[in-house]
Amino acid sequence: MTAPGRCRIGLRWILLCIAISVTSADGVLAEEMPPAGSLSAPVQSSPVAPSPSPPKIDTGDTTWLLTSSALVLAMTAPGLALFYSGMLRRKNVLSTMMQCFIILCLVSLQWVLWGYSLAFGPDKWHVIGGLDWMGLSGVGGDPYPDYAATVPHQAFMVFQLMFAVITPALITGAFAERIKFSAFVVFILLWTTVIYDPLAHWVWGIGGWLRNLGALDFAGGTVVHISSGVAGLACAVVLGKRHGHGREPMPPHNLPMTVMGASLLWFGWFGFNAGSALSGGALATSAFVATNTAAAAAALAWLVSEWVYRGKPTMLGAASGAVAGLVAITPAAGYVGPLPSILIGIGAGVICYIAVLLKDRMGYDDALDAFGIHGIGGTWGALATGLFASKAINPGGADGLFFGNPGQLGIQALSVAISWLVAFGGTYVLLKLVDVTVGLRVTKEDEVTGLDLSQHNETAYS
Amino acid sequence: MTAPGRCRIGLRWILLCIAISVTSADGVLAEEMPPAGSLSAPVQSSPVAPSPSPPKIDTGDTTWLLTSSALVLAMTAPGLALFYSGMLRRKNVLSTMMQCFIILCLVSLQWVLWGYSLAFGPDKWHVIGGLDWMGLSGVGGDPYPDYAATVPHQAFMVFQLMFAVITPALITGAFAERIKFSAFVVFILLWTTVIYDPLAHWVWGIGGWLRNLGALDFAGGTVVHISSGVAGLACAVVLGKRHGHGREPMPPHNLPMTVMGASLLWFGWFGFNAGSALSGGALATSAFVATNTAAAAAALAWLVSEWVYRGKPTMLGAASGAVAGLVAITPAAGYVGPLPSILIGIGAGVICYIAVLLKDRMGYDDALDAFGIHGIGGTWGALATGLFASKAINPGGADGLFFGNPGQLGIQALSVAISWLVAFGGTYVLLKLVDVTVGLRVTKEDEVTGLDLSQHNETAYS
Amino acid sequence: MTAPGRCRIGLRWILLCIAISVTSADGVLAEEMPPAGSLSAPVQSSPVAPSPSPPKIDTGDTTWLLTSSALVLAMTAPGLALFYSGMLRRKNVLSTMMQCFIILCLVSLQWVLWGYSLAFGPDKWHVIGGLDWMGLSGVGGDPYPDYAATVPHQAFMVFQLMFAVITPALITGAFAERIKFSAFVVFILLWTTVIYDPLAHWVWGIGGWLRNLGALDFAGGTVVHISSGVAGLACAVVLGKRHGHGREPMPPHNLPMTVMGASLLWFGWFGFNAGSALSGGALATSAFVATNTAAAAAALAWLVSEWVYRGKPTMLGAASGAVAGLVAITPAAGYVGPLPSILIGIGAGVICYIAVLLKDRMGYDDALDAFGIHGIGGTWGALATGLFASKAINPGGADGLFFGNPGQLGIQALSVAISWLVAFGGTYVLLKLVDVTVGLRVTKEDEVTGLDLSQHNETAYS
Amino acid sequence: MKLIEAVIKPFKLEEVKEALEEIGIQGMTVTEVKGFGRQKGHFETYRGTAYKSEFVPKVEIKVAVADSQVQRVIEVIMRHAKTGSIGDGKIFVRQLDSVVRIRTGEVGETAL
Amino acid sequence: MKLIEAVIKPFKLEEVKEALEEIGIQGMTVTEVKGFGRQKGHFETYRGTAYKSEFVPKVEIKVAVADSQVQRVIEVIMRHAKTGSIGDGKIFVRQLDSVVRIRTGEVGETAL
Amino acid sequence: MKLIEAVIKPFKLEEVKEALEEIGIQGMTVTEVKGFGRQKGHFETYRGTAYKSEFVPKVEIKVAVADSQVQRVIEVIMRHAKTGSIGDGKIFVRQLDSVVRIRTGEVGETAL
Ligand SMILES: Nc1ncnc2c1ncn2[C@@H]1O[C@H](COP(=O)(O)OP(=O)(O)O)[C@@H](O)[C@H]1O
Ligand SMILES: Nc1ncnc2c1ncn2[C@@H]1O[C@H](COP(=O)(O)OP(=O)(O)O)[C@@H](O)[C@H]1O
Ligand SMILES: Nc1ncnc2c1ncn2[C@@H]1O[C@H](COP(=O)(O)OP(=O)(O)O)[C@@H](O)[C@H]1O
Repeated sequence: MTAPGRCRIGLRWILLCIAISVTSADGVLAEEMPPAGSLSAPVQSSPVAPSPSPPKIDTGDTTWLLTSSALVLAMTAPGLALFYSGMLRRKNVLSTMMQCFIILCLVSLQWVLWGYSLAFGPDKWHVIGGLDWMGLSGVGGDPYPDYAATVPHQAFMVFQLMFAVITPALITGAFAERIKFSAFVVFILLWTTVIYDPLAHWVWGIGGWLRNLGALDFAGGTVVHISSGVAGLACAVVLGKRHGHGREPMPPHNLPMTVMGASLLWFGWFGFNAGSALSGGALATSAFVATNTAAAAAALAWLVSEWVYRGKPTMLGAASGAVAGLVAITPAAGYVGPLPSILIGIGAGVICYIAVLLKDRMGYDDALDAFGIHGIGGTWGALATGLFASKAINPGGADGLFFGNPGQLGIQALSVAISWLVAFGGTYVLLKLVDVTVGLRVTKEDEVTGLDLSQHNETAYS
Repeated sequence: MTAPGRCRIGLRWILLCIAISVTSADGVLAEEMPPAGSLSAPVQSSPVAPSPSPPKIDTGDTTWLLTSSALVLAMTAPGLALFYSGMLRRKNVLSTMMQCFIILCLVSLQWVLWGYSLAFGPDKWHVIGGLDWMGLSGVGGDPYPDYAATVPHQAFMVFQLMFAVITPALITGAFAERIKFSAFVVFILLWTTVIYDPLAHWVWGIGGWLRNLGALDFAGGTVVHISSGVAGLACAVVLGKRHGHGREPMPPHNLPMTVMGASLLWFGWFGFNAGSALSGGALATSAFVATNTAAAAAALAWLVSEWVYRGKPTMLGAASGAVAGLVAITPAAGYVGPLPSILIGIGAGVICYIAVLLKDRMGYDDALDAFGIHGIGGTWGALATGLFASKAINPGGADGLFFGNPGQLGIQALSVAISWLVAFGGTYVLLKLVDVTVGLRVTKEDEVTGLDLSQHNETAYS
Repeated sequence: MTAPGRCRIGLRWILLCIAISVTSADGVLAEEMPPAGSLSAPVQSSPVAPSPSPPKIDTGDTTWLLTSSALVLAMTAPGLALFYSGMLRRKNVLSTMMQCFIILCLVSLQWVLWGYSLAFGPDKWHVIGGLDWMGLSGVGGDPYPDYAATVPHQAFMVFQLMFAVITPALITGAFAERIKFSAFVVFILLWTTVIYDPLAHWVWGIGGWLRNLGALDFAGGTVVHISSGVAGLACAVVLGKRHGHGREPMPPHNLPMTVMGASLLWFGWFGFNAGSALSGGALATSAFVATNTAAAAAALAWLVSEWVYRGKPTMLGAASGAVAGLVAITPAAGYVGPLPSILIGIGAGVICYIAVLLKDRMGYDDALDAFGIHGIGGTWGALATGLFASKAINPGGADGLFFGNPGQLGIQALSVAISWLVAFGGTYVLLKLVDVTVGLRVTKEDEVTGLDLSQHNETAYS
Repeated sequence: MKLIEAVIKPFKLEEVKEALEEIGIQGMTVTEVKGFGRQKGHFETYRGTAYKSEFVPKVEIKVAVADSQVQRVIEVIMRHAKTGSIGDGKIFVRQLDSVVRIRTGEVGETAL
Repeated sequence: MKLIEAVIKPFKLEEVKEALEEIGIQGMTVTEVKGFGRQKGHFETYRGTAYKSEFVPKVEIKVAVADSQVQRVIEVIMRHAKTGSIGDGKIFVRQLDSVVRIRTGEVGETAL
Repeated sequence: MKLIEAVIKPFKLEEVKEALEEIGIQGMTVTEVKGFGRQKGHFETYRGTAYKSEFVPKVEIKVAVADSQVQRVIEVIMRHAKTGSIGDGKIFVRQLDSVVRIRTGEVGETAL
């Protein structure tokens, strides 16, 4: 381990890194690129007109974007980590927390090194960003007005980073309690690069073909929720059921953890949705209100559904419903008013409850309902955006079916279909690849022991 | 369940909702109402002079208000949910979490649909807001300068929404471990509409009679804490004691949860108090400092009290003291400097500790001391505002007794008395009403089993 | 206890306090001090030029600083409280939570009463601040441009308060599970006044001699992390090992709590580092990105190290690595770009993992690795700042070794050495003092029983 | 000597303990257990999946007593653990060959 | 009567319980225990310190049965608790002097 | 065969287990219990309400041994569980009719 050969290689590598970093720091300085011919509207259609004068940083907007970025980080860890791991059995608690945490780490680096460039870099053939912004070269403190005119380019980058983090983290709910940790690491790195980055480019990147088509996705219904939820379905199918699924009881080991997680998700989602306005003004406020309203309505809708159908309202139901509502309002948040938000929320609560009920009949084991909530909820939300969007709320958006523009629903449906296709197909292929090379699933013995001990030599509680 | 008749009704209802929402979205657009004759000072007396030019949104102020709204949300869930449920027995953990969570959902809708209009809508006879703003019609992206000149009207609305949420959630501490879930739902909807909304109007609404009288309540000592705490007392009296109270030991099942909750309350309270400045400047900063200082002083005061009286300082004592201090500084936060904050904090710690000690003698079972901490602490805070308020801190406020204006103490005492009266009387009547119709309390068997299982078919831990 | 004599003393004391507070409130009013001859650059070298016109409050910057202050509060409680207490045995959970919580309370008052004045007040002989700002007299709503030109002076004060709080809280990891609560209180009050306040003045106070020397410490590598970590080492040495250390197993009782804590630390650290820009613009953004990047890299580096060395990657390892990375990037955050952040992170993960491994060989019992992570990580970070700092990132800073300025590394090394010396020596003396007077350690019986019961009459769970 | 093991409802523990103390019992050992019997469990529902939990939380009290006291102890437990509804529990009585007090080495009834 | 105590692997509990129910056993008491035996424990590592945990989670089932049923119960437990790998557990059989049903006061086999 | 049950202080578990291992005991079953005895409990205070908790955490070790080993096992437990202060615990010895190893079906002393 301390053979001189290895040492020398290590040293050389360190020097290389230093060299790169020094150069790149210069690069960062030199990012004065004039955003000259800004051809397309700012992302997520914020109504700010591109000003002819040099862009000036607004401290309020920047503060809002940084705050929102922190909030979205809190959604993944601790939010999602708690929400998910509370529903698991005691022997697998850490494994899923670990997955959320490691995704945060992996994607944070991937995004800085090449992910952001692939997703938002200068467009190539309308399908992918170029590699020009690798290592954040050219992505510095000045605004890049085509994306966000009043905040540092890096603020926009880091906000998007948090989205790139949470998306694969959502998938972990589907393969919980049975995936090998090494396989997980490889899968995530592939998935985020091969599936998330291109999809983000299509929908949000300047020049992306779905964006050009006019698909509305305010904060990530297709890019984040459909992609992760449908990928989750593929995972559940390819990995197969957990041992004892359907025979042994597998009740949540700690629901207060799950409630805490759901609450932090709600809290953080204000950053997710209202932050997507990219400025601290009326649009952010409107998205904030829509988000809160839809979450509340969906929680109640799920609650009432199970009260009627099962006889008792449950805490896990209310929490699940709230998350379903937050998912569904995500693509619509900046385009709809408070009352349509209520309808979107009610739809989400009822539809996702049914989806979760049907799961058992369908026979796949989506352990924590990544598909049932994010896949289905995201799909409903994306379509509902085509129903309820209104230029009265956001002049930068479009009208939906109920505001006289049925075409929008078609566009939304198309982008939903594309997302499903790409997410399912792509994930399926990647999983097979990882299965053949690394092996996806732990041994039966390791699974019965629990992943905490078998993968990490730890136990959650002692 | 799938009879055609029901289906058709369902469909009709959905269409109706869509119609309403479409119309209302138009309404939202049309909210250009000129705030012409703004007769009174902006709410909570922020020192901003009403400008003659059309109001402009300030991104910093808006960001602060949205951030504060998110913080106040985090106070209810997960903050209060953790704080309270950690003190319960294992069999009732979810029931109280559920109550906090469902209040968040119920009031979020109630506020948007009619609550905000009742509380802050155009004044009727100085006692209630009109229904003009139902469904947020006319409450849009432009500022409503009479309340807050530099932020979208909806931002002010959603910030106030979070207050309307946490107030009834505070009451749940009083009836924990024995209320029927269905009764709870009905009671909360009534309470928030019949008691909270009018009270908020009196104290904060333009034209409200207590506001006109000059009562100072920066962030809700009367409206939030006295009203909920005294309502809690009424609940404890009407519902009676828990089974085995005083005989069986009922120690907190998970104090780390309670500490976490208290910490999140402290964290969120910065939004509650400093956010009430409605702008991100000197007043917010001053309220922030006062809040932190009073919380610290009160925690230490409670700690020292029990150290002296009982021989040992306890964690639950410190956490309870901090919350008591936060409660007490709430009405005063924007009117007092750091040193008076220390005195207010010390008073809160000592007085609330005594109140909690006396509870056992008085013979009611306020399970989690909603009254002892919020009722008593809020009362002390409202009176202390009449002692320590100073125009030197906030020119938009008034001087208190120690700054040469004894009259203010009288006004404060009056508003305290009114709040007590309304909260106790109103709650008492509502509870009796619910008891007669739905029945307030679970059966003895359900109570012994625990509410988690008997009301929700769930257990917190497995 | 109710002897008339005592009562009268009590009354007199209260009146005195009131008198002081009234006077001081006037003082607060009168803080129009013109910042005339502002001799030195703004703290932490933000690139804002001192404007000749009277300072104006920027709502965006103020909002960012208040938000950051709240985030840093959340680092101590609940963040650190959870991170630490999850690693303890069940019988000592509350004792460490209590220590974090009480430090928050004690230092909040100490800082307002005299600490801020000692640390940031008008310089005396380059080693300490004067007492002019005691009780925040003269520290009000107007900016104090020498520190921060665009926010109220109190906002800067309260942001710094949160730093003063978390620093001693970090030490508690070293003496966990064996210190007497009374001794703890005395020790903390002494430490923060005698060690923290002067050190903060040297590095950040205007006129402080290390600041004058040009030492770079963006957000507290020396002041916060080295000082607390090295003080922790002194505590571990002076207090001795826990009973049964090395013989009995002492596995963490609740790792999900620790993960939650680590996540909240990460979340709050954005306030810590990016908040240290004191404005919501490009510098804050750059620090935000550096912070996130280093944390991610360090978590992965620790993970890989233990995967290679021990065969399994662990959740506690990843969480510990993330914290190590956050520690190391703290002094550098505002001076380095994203790629150097990766290197700093990798270094932190590897070095701190080795430090923690070596601990067992060295034979001291730093229970929760306050020294191994904060002492060592802070030292690496302070030196790495001397390697990677670049004026390209922050013109107000300096270049490091790799950017052609080897002298900076020397200055950094000097400030590290000074911090070690002061922290170790000072803490050692204080501990001996407390040991002689109050007695540092609980009895063996109390330790075996656990501090929760023996010091606080409570148990964490029931 | 006999070893008496009683499975009772948890909320009766305190009462039983005090009653035993009153008749001079100076020691006992208590374990949290799950009981399965005529008293049926309950359903729990999590996201639509219903689990039948057939185990009910119970508490087991173990008391070693001199032969002379067996009858009295059984009576006391019966009186104080009884609620009259299903699931009140059982008392098992067994022979105990010997008892040793670890601290002193005393053996037999004096060790109780 | 006999008291049969079986220490088994936790994930076999449900199966064993159902099998016992089928042969007419109407009650049992279950305790979570930690076992030490041939089945070795595992290592855990926390920040570089490795702990050997030699205890393995097990479940103890306690069933009081009439003498006539002892053999059948043992067989059923053996069949259903068996995985064939080390650590499957043990069955201990002991004499039971008497049983009382607290609710009714019934004594002996009718109290089971 | 005998079944030896010892109630001891929790922090002595590791030591006793190792000592038993050394004299050739290859298996045991451990339960967390709460003890009530001469060793009095403690007070806890929550918001001013004081609870007396009279139960002390203990650990129960259950070892089945051949008759020939009984004395040695008792001695070893006594030596290693003893602290000399009140609450060190008790050792109960009982007759064991038979033991079965689930995995193999072995019966009697070879099953231990
Ligand atoms: N045969 C048995 N062996 C061991 N424990 C039993 C047996 N039968 C019942 N129990 C225990 O006694 C408890 C109460 O029994 P149950 O049949 O529910 O009610 P009852 O005591 O009124 O007959 C059960 O939960 C179980 O713990
Ligand atoms: N002598 C013994 N006394 C009490 N319990 C025992 C004894 N030996 C084994 N056990 C229990 O039986 C369990 C299984 O024993 P083990 O030796 O691991 O495997 P096997 O049952 O295959 O021999 C142990 O975990 C322990 O709980
Ligand atoms: N009669 C008894 N039956 C069952 N367990 C007992 C009995 N007496 C004591 N114990 C157990 O032994 C433990 C220690 O007993 P205690 O009286 O406190 O101290 P000592 O063992 O020194 O006499 C108790 O906590 C209890 O668990």
